[in-house]
Amino acid sequence: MSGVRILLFGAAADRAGTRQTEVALNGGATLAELWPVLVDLHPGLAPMRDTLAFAVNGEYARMEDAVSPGDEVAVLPPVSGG
Amino acid sequence: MSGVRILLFGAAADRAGTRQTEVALNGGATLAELWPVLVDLHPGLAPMRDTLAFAVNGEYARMEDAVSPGDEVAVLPPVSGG
Amino acid sequence: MRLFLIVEEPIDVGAIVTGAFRPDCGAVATFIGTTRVDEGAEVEGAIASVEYLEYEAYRPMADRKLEEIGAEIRERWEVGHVSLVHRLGRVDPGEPSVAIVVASPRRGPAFEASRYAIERIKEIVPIWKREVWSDGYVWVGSQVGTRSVE
Amino acid sequence: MRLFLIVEEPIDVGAIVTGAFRPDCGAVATFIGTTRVDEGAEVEGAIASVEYLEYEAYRPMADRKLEEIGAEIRERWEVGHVSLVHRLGRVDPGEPSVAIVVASPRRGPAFEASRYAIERIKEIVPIWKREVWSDGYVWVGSQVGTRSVE
Repeated sequence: MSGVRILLFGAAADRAGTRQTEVALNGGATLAELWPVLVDLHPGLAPMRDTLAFAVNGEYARMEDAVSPGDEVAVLPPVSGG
Repeated sequence: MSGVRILLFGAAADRAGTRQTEVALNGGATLAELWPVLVDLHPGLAPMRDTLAFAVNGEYARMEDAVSPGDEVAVLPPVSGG
Repeated sequence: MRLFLIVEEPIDVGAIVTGAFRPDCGAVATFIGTTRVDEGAEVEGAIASVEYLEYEAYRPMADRKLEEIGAEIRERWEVGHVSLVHRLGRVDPGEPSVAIVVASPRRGPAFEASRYAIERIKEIVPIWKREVWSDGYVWVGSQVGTRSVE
Repeated sequence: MRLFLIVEEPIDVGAIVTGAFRPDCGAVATFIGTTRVDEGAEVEGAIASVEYLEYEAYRPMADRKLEEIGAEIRERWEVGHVSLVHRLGRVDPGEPSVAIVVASPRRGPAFEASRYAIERIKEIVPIWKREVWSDGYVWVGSQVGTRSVE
């Protein structure tokens, strides 16, 4: 399995037009490297960049953190629970 | 009716040995003037003086406030609701 | 449902809290005071501890003071609902003696008003509690009672 | 009863609050967030208003974050009980979307911890709400949606 599963929530799902997608990765990459690949697939996400947070395998991650094939990446707009 | 009805609560009722008593008044008096009359009747109250508050007819009153025959005076130890 | 209330029976906390929900308010803050029992201390070879609290009030002054606190809150904060309920008589460990519920459009005022309410109740409402121990009782705040060790 | 919980059905507020009563705690502070609907504004001759809120979550991360907040509270304050419950799906006006209940020996920590809990939930728990209006919806915090007037 060489893909990374991408989950999208809230406004990010709306902008992408999907709640789940997959990005192919050859070996490892950082979240920063993953982002342009994701935007190529779903250009509607581009303007949201500065507002988004990311999680890798269910925990908040920074842009320099590594993503490997088989990981689950979540695209998180500003949370608004409560 | 020339008496003032005195209600006692909490520790003050314990110290006085009663929850209700009556003090005779000839005309008006202040709470400050009423107090020694009450202590004569119920000497156990004397040591509580500095901790007590008073109400006349259901509202907090100061020692210089007037009490008239027919009034209801309440002797209130430090409140401890909640 | 009356909003400012002194009761002799157990407080129905669920009903008081859900009674505060309103479409024009987004925040409901509540405070509930319950009888707390600390671990007993050993005195002269025996463990003494509080068995329950017993409350009494000067009524109807106490009822009016609860209403006054409600009015003070409505003057100071934007609130849609305020309810203050105090129980009298015996209140066993873990049972509520007082319930405060405030609904406001926003959470800041709801928190502030509920805190204010309990401080004011402890300050101005003519209600007294005594701790009833296995060996006697003590009036809280007056340290007057029947326990020999006090 | 589980203490940190994400639910799809209405929150049983009474059960959550009374479930916090303990003989070693004298103070129970709660915060309940409910759907608030402001008066509709007139836009192009029609009155538009929020009809309900709709919540979604990234699970199980959201469940874990609720538990983390509970652990943070137990580190910072002396508490006997903490419960955090968040609802998902459609939440109508006046209905609770989140319930926070903290019991502590004393009231100061109970108030502080309940306030902390709602601020942290709004900060770190991956839950999102959209306002559903008569003419579309808007994601709160992202201002992205389907309403033509936004």
